[in-house]
Amino acid sequence: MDASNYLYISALLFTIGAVGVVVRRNAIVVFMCIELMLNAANLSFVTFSRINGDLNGQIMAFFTMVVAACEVVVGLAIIVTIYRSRRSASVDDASLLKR
Amino acid sequence: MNTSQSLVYLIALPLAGAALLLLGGRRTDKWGHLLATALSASSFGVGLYQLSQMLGRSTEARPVSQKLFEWINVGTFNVDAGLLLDQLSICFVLLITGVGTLIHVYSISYMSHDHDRRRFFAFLNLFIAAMLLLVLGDSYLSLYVGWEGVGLASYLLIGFWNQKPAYATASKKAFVMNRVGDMGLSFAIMIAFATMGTVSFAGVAEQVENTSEAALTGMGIMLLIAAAGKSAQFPLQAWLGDAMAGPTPVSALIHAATMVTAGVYLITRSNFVFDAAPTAQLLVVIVGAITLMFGALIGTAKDDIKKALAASTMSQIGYMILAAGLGPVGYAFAIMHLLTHGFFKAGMFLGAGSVMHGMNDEVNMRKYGALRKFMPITFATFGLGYLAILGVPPFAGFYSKDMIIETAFNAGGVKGIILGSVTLLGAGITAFYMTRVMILTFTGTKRWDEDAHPHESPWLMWLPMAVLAIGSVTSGFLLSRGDALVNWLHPLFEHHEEHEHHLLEPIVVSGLALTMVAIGVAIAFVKYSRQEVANIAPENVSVFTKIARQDLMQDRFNEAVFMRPGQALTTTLGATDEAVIDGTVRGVGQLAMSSGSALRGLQNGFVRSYAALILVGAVALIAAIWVVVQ
Amino acid sequence: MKWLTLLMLLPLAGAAVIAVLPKGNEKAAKQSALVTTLVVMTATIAMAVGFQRDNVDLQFVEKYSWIPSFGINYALGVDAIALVLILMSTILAPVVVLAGWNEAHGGRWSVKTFYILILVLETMMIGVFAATDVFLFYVIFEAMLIPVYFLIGGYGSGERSAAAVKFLIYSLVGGLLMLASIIALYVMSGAQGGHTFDINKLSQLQMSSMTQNLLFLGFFIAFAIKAPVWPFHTWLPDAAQSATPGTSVLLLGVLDKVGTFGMIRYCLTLFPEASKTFTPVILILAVISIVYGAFLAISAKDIKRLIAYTSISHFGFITMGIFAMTSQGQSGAILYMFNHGFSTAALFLVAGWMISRRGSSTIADFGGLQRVAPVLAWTFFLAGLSSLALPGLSSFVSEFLVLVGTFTRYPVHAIIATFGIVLAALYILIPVQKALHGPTTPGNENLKDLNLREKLAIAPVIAIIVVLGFYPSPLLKVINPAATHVISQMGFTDPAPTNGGK
Amino acid sequence: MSFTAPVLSYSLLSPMLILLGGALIGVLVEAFVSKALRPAVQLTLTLGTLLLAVMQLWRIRGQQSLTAAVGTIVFDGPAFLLQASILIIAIISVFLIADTEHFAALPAALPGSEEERQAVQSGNQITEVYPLTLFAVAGMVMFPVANDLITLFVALEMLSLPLYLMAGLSRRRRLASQEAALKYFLLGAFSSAFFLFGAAYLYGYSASITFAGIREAIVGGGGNDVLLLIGIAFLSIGLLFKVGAVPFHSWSPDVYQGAPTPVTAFMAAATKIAAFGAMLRIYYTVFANAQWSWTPVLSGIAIVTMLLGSLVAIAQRDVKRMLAYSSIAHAGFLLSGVIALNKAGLDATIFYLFAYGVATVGAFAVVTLVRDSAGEVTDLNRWKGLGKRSPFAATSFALFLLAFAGIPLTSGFIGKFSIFSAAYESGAKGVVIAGVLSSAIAAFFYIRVIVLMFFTDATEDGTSVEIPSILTQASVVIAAVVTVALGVYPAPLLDFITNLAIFIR
Repeated sequence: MDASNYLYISALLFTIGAVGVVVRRNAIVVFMCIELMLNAANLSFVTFSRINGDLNGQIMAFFTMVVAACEVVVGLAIIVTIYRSRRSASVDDASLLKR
Repeated sequence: MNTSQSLVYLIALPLAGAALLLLGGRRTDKWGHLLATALSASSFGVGLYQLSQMLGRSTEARPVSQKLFEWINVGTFNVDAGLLLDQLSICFVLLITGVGTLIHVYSISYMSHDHDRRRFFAFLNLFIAAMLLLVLGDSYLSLYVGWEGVGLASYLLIGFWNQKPAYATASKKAFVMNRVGDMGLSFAIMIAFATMGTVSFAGVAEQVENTSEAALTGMGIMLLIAAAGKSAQFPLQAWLGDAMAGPTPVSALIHAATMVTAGVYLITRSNFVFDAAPTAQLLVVIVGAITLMFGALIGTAKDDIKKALAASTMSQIGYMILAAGLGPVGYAFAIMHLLTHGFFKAGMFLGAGSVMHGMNDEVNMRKYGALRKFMPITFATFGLGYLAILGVPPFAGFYSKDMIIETAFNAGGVKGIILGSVTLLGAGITAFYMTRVMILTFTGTKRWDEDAHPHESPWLMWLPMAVLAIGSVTSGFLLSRGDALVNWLHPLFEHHEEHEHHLLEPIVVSGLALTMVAIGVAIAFVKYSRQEVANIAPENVSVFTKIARQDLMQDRFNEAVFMRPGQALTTTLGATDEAVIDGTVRGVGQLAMSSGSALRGLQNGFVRSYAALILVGAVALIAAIWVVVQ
Repeated sequence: MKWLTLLMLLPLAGAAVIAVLPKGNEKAAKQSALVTTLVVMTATIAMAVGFQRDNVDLQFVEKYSWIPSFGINYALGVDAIALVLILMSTILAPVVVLAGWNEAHGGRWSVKTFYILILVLETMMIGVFAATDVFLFYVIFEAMLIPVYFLIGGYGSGERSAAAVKFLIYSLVGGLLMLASIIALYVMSGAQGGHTFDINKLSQLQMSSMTQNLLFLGFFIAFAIKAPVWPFHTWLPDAAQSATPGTSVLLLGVLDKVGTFGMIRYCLTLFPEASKTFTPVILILAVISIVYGAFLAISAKDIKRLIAYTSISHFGFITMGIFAMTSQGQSGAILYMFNHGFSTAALFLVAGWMISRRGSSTIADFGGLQRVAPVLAWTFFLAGLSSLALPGLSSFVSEFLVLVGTFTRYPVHAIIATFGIVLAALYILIPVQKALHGPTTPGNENLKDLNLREKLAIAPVIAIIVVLGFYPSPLLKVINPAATHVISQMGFTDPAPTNGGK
Repeated sequence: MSFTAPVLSYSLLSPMLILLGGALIGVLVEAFVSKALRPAVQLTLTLGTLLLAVMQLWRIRGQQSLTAAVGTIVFDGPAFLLQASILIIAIISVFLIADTEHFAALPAALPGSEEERQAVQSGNQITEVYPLTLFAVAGMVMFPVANDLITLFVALEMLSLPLYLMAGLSRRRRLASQEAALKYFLLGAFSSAFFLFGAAYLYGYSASITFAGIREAIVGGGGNDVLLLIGIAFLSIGLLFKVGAVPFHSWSPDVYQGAPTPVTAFMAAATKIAAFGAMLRIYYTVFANAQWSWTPVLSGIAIVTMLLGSLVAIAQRDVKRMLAYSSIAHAGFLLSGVIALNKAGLDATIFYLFAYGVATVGAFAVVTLVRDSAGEVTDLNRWKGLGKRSPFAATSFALFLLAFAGIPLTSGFIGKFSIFSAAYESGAKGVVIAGVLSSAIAAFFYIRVIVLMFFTDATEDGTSVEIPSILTQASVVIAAVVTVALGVYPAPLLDFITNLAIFIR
């Protein structure tokens, strides 16, 4: 089957993720959407590596996973701290800084 | 042309006096007035010396010049500070320094009680210097310096008692209206330079024939405006009446004898221009004629003795201007009347001053009366001046004025008849108002205020009056004996042999003139000697009198046409500057400010909206690239 | 001998000395400032003596590489125009210091700071006229705003900070427009044989008339704001009203000249064609400035504003003279710059003394001053006369030259401008009457007259005004060659007498 | 099959290795050294590491290599200049960070909780900020030298993640600080997703993850341009986000305000250099031949960024936000250097980055000085009359503002001039005009602050200026000196840059 379909899927996932970031309130969910976008990127990497017959894309995917993992660590740390001090994980509550 | 190194002293002496007294300050109070008088006298001496020299030389060798230094020298615009003394300017030099000195003497006593007397004398000297520069300058530009110099001196002297707001205003008015005239002079100079490439009298004189009449006419008109400004001619006459605010000696020297005649000098000096520009010349005549009547009419209604005299000055200068406008034939007579007028009018002003001196500075003639017995000398000298101005033979005015009337008639055609009759009529009216002055002041019954105890003035004051009186008796006869003055000035004005079509014989003219004078005197007698004079001006008078009292509405006119609109313009401009121009600038600032605060709203603090913005940005970016690529 | 650098270093040295003076020793600060400025003045005169007046090239040239990668040099040199202006600036400096002996008190900061600022400013005043490298010129042109800004905002009166900001913003905007033009020139020079800021090389550049016009505007607007020419003038009255008299003298007397100087040195030299294209517009602006400034001066209630407005009128004359493109107009304009420096100085200093005595700058608050403080009053009157260009005083010569020069080519403009002299009579005599004449206003009975220091300060200014009025030719002899050079560079010659078309 | 060990030229990688090493040691120190000693030890360690890195870098200046680490790292003139700038900025910033007063004693503790109070009282200061800084610096110096997409992405995250955390470490106003961290993190991650997606498409287009490969593909053409364009666009988003260009700027004001001021100073200056460094390399070498597609768009972004940054800055009441917006405006100016796409542009941008970075650190350093009992005072209204109370602080701050405004005789002017002339040379006249215009607007608010400090009388309150540590003072002085020196006599640095700044491919 045509590999480009995977590209469409990844594009779709990316869009879903992006929209999710904008529409969801819960910090965790927002973060998950971002992860979704990253993985969409990964999918396209892998697809392209398949299309181009080149392995680097897949290597890239692995790196991305590692980095994503780091991101999770940092991100959760931040979200948890703020949750503890605010008793809420809604990103809309965190709007002290504006104008 | 021969040169003389001593010309500069004419100016330098009084100028030094002015500088010394002004910088010296109170230290010089003791002797300041004496020094000033001495310097002015010595300047007169130099003048006499120059005259004797001049008489010693042959006609064409008479003019002398002196180059002082290179003044303004840019490209083709080269003006040296140079002096020129010829038959014309010598007349003025002697008049200025002579009468000037007399008035210095008079002022010593007249101003003796004023604690600023020194400054007064400093200004007098300054005036003498400036006036001499005016008549000695060898180019229009150096004349200009003197021209504004006398304006300044006149401003300072009119406003000498400027603690009185009215006086301060009068001086300002004089200066500003003079500046309008000066503007004309500068235009004339610009035209001269642009068209003939020179601004010296000699240069212009020889360029005249290569220059189009249009240009010359323009220049002539501008010169006329200048003359009108200085000599209080129509339409720039309004300042002279108010100028009487100055101390009386000032009125005598500046606003009767010398400065106000500068216009006549300018026109005669520029004879070559006017002779080549008939239109301009005609305008000169017209201005002269109008002013002649204008002044005379105002004179009939004035109760303030000085203002009456001022009006008469205006009208007499009208005569001179008119004469000067009649071309070569007229110049000499204009000058002659100028000289005689210098004597009798100055004399009468000093007389008026002496009267005021005796009457606690009262100027309203309705509060005089019967002063003949109390100040006989003043009466005598004033009387002689009176006869002179009337033109009663053999007094000075008779010769000078009749000449003008006669020339006016001989101007030819309708022009001649009109001008002749105007001058005649003027003579009649002059007779009327001068007689009025005489009667109101010296005859009739006392109408004084209680505290007035008139007395004759000290000799320092009456001596100059006497001298001037002698002048007003003899000068006319002397100047016209064997056409002395005419021949003296003759070489300056080129005469295309004038076609002597005598419209009227001289004798007839004299007859007519005397008749007019007689009528004028008679009316005056009937009006003021037969019946009692109210010591406050009656209100139930003819419209005409009312108008005449208000100087024929001249101030109303200026106010309505220039002052009010000017003030309106000024205020509006001020407002516009604040609102529109500066407003625009501030507006731009405001715009930036407000748009800044508006955009600030985007930063609403919600991370999701930021993300949305990024998302939108991403889409926009793609779109933009898409557009670019297509 | 590196004259110009020396001249620029001397004030800085003085500033350094003042900086290390012990705190609070104000007298010492003032004295060292006075000494420094006097030294600079003497040095300038010494330099001026060595100036060859018939040589139209730049003289006392210095050139060191500054930022080679941009082809920027520290290049100095003066022609007659620059020389005259530098002379004016350095003569005015000590006068200002002496006249404003107590100006620095009541400022936000110490007296020391005041004089340091003044001296730094003097360095820049010299540099801005001496710079022959466009970049260097721009740097000083902009940098000199800062000391003035602090002088106005820190030592002025009334709405001083607002005025200072207005002044700075106006100038910066103008400066940035000029910067854009300069960048364009720089880039073009790079395309045409090597990056450079050398004014002579830049004037050789080939560019389309469109570009030239745009770049010209960039420069001209900057200078028109500085000068100021209508309608870019509204900063001046505020600044002048708020600044101390001394600062105002430097502001109107010297800094604003940078505008008119720039028009000659940069607009005409770099963009001859564009200058010709815009001349009609500029002449109209100039004439408007003349009349407009005069009218606003007549209506002014505040004496400092009044002087500022008169200056707008005077700068109109200068601009008109520059663009009339006749030797009379050009020489007149240059001489006018010099004379205006001194007549404005006289007006501002005397006005300053009046204000400091009365504690108010509203004209109506004075009255009868002539009786109370005669010397003060008469000095003010004399200054006024020079401002209304009375013949026999210096400004007359320059003003008349400008008028005559303009008349030969643009009669109409000249005629309208000449009406300015009547207005001048009004805007001087009205305040003279209000302030000096009439009965003494209650409260003014015992205002002090000028003291010796003040007399000493004003005397040289008056002397220059009078002497140059009667004997301007020494100065004219220096100016004329330069002026004629400018005209011929622009490809103009004086119009010949027309004989009125006969 | 045989395995060939990769050849690494350690000398060229040494700066990065040193930094990472230092960072790791820092972690250990955090774990094992006694609380009392920690601050001192960490400070010396960090400064030592940085200095060592600088010296090492200096030794290898002028060298060039594409194969420093089997083609993933490139080292050349620009690399040296950018890394050097980053390290110098980092050192000055560490001077500020050294003032522990700014940092939460125990970030894990709840704001206002008992344990936090104890931590503060007992003076037990968690000093994790130092290793974080070193990690970030390592990422930053790697960012501009990355030579393939993997390295680029890793470097990006390596510099970002520590910064996310550091933003949350403020001792005062902790809620705001944590919020800043959250925003920065979420948006950062969001943008890096775009970045990565773009990378994927570039890979798809060129079948290569090395810059060289991508460039050849572009030069050769024939690929699917849609992939290329999407790739360029999304990659650019990631980079533009980091430099804070409109419309990807909205994080910076909030984060700048919320983060501890020393951290703000560090990221404002250093991140810009790193991100622009990477941008320069990518746009000048990789995308150069696709110029037709991106220059117009980037010009548009540059113009909007300058104008919006300057305009909004006018309306700011908080000094840190004001500086944030001014940094946005400067991002616009810097972009015009990227657009120029010529040697002059490269030199100018590098010079500008350094000059601007130093001035920025200086400015924020002054901000840390202005305090009252409750810590820093960033409300502009309370800066009134600062000139009276502390001429030192006020004057130096004024100097930095003038530099931002681009007034002659400050480094800012030289920077503006060079960068605009480069842009003009490349024909981007519109950008130059907009730049000049926004400089005028910008001048407006810089001057407003100067007026506040010098021409307005102090209101009331105990806003005092204290010099907490000699180091902070030093950083201000150094920044001031550099700013003036580069304004008066920039020739040496300019020449140095001109000679070195040549990309190798």
